[in-house]
Amino acid sequence: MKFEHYGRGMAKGMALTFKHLLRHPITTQYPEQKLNVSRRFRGYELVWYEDKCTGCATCAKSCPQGNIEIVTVQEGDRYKVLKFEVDTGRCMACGLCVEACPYQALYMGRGYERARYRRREVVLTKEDLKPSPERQPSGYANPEVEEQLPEQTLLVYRK
Amino acid sequence: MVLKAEPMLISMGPHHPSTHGVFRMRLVLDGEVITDMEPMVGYLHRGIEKLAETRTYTQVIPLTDRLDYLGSMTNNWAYVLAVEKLAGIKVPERAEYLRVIMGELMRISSHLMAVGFLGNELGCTFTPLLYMFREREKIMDLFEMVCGQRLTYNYMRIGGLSHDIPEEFLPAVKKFVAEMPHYIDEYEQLLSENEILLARTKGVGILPQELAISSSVTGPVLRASGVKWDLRKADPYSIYERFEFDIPTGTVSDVYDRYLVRITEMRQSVRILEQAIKQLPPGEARTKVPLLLRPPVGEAYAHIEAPKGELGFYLVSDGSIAPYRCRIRAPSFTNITALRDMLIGWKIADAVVIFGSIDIVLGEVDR
Amino acid sequence: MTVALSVKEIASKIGEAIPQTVTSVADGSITVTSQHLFQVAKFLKETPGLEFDFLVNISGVDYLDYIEVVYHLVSLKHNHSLVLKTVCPDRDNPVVPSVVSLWRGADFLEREEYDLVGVRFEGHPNLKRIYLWEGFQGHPLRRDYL
Amino acid sequence: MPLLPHFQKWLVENGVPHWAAYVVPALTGIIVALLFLFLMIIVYIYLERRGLGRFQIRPGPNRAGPFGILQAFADFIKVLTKEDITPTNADWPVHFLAPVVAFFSAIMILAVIPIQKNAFITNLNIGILYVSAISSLGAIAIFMAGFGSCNKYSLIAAMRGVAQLISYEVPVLLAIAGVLLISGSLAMGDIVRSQNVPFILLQPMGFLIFFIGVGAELNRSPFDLMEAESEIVTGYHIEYSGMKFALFYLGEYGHMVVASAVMTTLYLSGWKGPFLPEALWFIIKMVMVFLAFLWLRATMPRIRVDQLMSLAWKFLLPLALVNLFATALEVLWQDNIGWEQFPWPFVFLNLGLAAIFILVGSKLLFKTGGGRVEV
Repeated sequence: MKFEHYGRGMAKGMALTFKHLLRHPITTQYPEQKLNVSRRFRGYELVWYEDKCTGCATCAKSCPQGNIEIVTVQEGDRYKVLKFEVDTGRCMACGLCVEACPYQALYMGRGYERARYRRREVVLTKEDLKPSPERQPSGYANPEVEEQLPEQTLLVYRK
Repeated sequence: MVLKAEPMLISMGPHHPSTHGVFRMRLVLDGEVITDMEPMVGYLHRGIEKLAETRTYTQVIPLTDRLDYLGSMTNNWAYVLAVEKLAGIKVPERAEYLRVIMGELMRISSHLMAVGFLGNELGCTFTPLLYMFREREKIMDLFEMVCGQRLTYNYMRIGGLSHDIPEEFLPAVKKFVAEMPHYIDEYEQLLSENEILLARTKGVGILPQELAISSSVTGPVLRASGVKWDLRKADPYSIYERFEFDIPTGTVSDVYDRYLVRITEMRQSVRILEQAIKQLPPGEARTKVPLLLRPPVGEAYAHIEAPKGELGFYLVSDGSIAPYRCRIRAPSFTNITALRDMLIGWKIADAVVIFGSIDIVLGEVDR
Repeated sequence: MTVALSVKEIASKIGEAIPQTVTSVADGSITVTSQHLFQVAKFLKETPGLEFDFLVNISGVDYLDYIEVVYHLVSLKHNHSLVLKTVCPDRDNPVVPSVVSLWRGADFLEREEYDLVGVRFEGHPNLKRIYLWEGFQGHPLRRDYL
Repeated sequence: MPLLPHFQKWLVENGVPHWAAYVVPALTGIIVALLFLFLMIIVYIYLERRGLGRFQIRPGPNRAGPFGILQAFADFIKVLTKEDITPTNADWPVHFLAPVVAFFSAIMILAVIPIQKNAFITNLNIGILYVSAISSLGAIAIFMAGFGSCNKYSLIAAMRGVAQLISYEVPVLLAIAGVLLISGSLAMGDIVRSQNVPFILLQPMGFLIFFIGVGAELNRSPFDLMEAESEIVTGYHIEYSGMKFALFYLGEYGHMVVASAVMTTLYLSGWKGPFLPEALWFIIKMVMVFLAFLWLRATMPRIRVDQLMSLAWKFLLPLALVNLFATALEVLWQDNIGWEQFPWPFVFLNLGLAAIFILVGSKLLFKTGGGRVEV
């Protein structure tokens, strides 16, 4: 190997790094600034609407991990869901359950700050799964919801 | 006095910073020179092939995300191609185009990581890697837009895609495609002519053509060895015969050639993306496939040109809802067969560079 | 486009060179006896016009009665492909000759099949478990392994 | 006028015993030097981390204190509270002493650095000789650390480190000899005083060799072989944690401070400069030298060990010899002309000579090491 270009290549590289020195950092300072997530965001949580659920357990069948636990009891012509539990510690957020749900009772959530200190806290029971102001459904596999959500921040358009 | 001189045995890995995960090399050193080497894998073995036997055909798709986690889209694609071949499912035109767009974006993203980490292993203090992360982030934004996740996409479905793209996707891809060549120029400005990089990579880790073919090496490593073999041209799957692009090949088959092949492939991927966006037809993105698909008894092998090489799925069906056998031909795994021949005689500093130039992902090696 | 060669023609060619080895010619694949596998592989690799210089994949499939080993071969020179199979009827001790001396890429692939399916590849230079640790009981990719 | 006699006289006149008149100034000097060193180390660490961040289009550490100024202190507290681990098979005295040696060699050099006119702890008349002698102690520290910690990676690092430091000492000293020929003195203060134009202009090739050589001795980025993260996992301090690691870290930056101070003294005319106070000029120049190193670090990949050796012996050493010879001729010649008054012809002559020598040298001499070794 020879010293091919008398250091021209190194000089070009240094010019490029210097150019980047003058560029603005692209980092987002996370807890203070938050980017809008995708409208189809698959967060590590599920949002479940009890009134729409018929207890058919299609979601439980479609889960690759066998993660969704449903116990139902017959009440007249429909089923009452006694237990609906998802262990999000084992959930891989693939969204297959949401896609499979024929009554659109199950949605992926938009939250992503679901770190917990204890393992049992990541098991979502019937009460935890219900929507609340913090737990909003995402538009994954549900175009009606998708239209109402804010647009995603894209880095491509960032200067 | 007799001086006792014996070769030094170093177990490089599984938690060495530049083994791309949990790869382990058992190096025998004479001073700094490597005299023998044995690759050891299996620290990330999760038995995905066994897991696939207990899941329905659709439920295997999220598992394939976990193979080569820098190329999840292409893993999805290879798997659904195999199932479609097995069950004889026709995919709509629009889905084919979208698959090509996703696959090429994925290739750019994976090659960005390969080149960036190669820079890191050469000892750049993260600079090229972080520049490349910037572009990869843009691609991940796009993927997040279409499928809601940034790493494990689970986007392809048997018979198409899980969703059609949202309307803001195409303008964003167009913007990305328009500015990407400029960024590739920047990487080349930073790396391609840098004298230290040339000294470190040129002539290092030569893999002769015959050895490359015999060792079942595929992907950029094979092409850098001068074999013009790209499944997109050699065995066009999906709709690749409709696009114009070139296959870059190397001449010296060294680390630098592998680097250049990857850079050039990124440019060619941008070319394919431009054409695919232009030709994208309207229509459905998914055919109706039963939820519990039962393909006829038989077997199918489908392969695609994943960013790391030929990714193939050999599926055997017994007519039930789960694959009877799902064999994954992982490019990263077969590519490390040639590692020993490339390493011997070089120094430890070269070991990480040559290893990085193969660009393996341990999720795929160990499966 | 990679041409999948007509298996009948190749089967007859193999039959001429090495008689009594092809046991069945199913759709798209040739099954040969495991004793002659190495000769067949050598024949396929070295015959002009065939020249399968590239071993794509080795898969072991457990059919409960027997174990099948599938070789996907490609010729980079002529761009054609072939699926070669061999059957080990003895499920307790399946033995197949190793093809490492023909295709070096078979090294890891055979070790993997040995590890997970339990096919012993005779003549492999370094046949030991690759993913699982030495001393692991059983072969996980057998259908009866639970 | 040196401050020391005045200070001693003032102490004795105020009723301090005679022996204390020696001890008190010495302690004062040590404390002042240490404070200066720590201050500069903190400035350097801050600049390094933030500057590197900006080179890489990220902000760098910016959470601790305004603009992340307190990051170094936060790291210091973290490192103090960490467990101090000594490997079982380590040679513990060696393992224990290595960081101490690494750090103290940096402090000791500071004794002869003139931060402004007459501002040094001691005005050794062999100043530069002392600097080069003490700075080689860093090699011993690295060898002790690498050898004592019973780790194969650190052993490799120790071997690399010793080879590297010994090799680069030769061209660096030859480059310094050029400066000494022109200035005619070994004392640091006199070297600065004799710089009517900065010696970087009169000795451009010498400066280049010195810069590369010092970069290698400090194991800064293109030459950071002995702490190569990607190859030998931070090398010699792989087995260090807690305060010992912090001492290595401080020592590394301490050497950086000292090296940039020496470079400022030798080539950048030390404290000299218009308008601003002298000490400020000195610090500005030091920081500029450091930023040059930082810029290199942000851009360059690492060189391989055999390439590093051949760069020293096959390229820098011949160039340094040629440079020394040319300088000697010029010094003989200047008796007739006297460049003290008219240095500029020599500046252009030397710049031209440097360009020619480097071009010719890179054509004829430069080979970056061997390739594959048959085994």
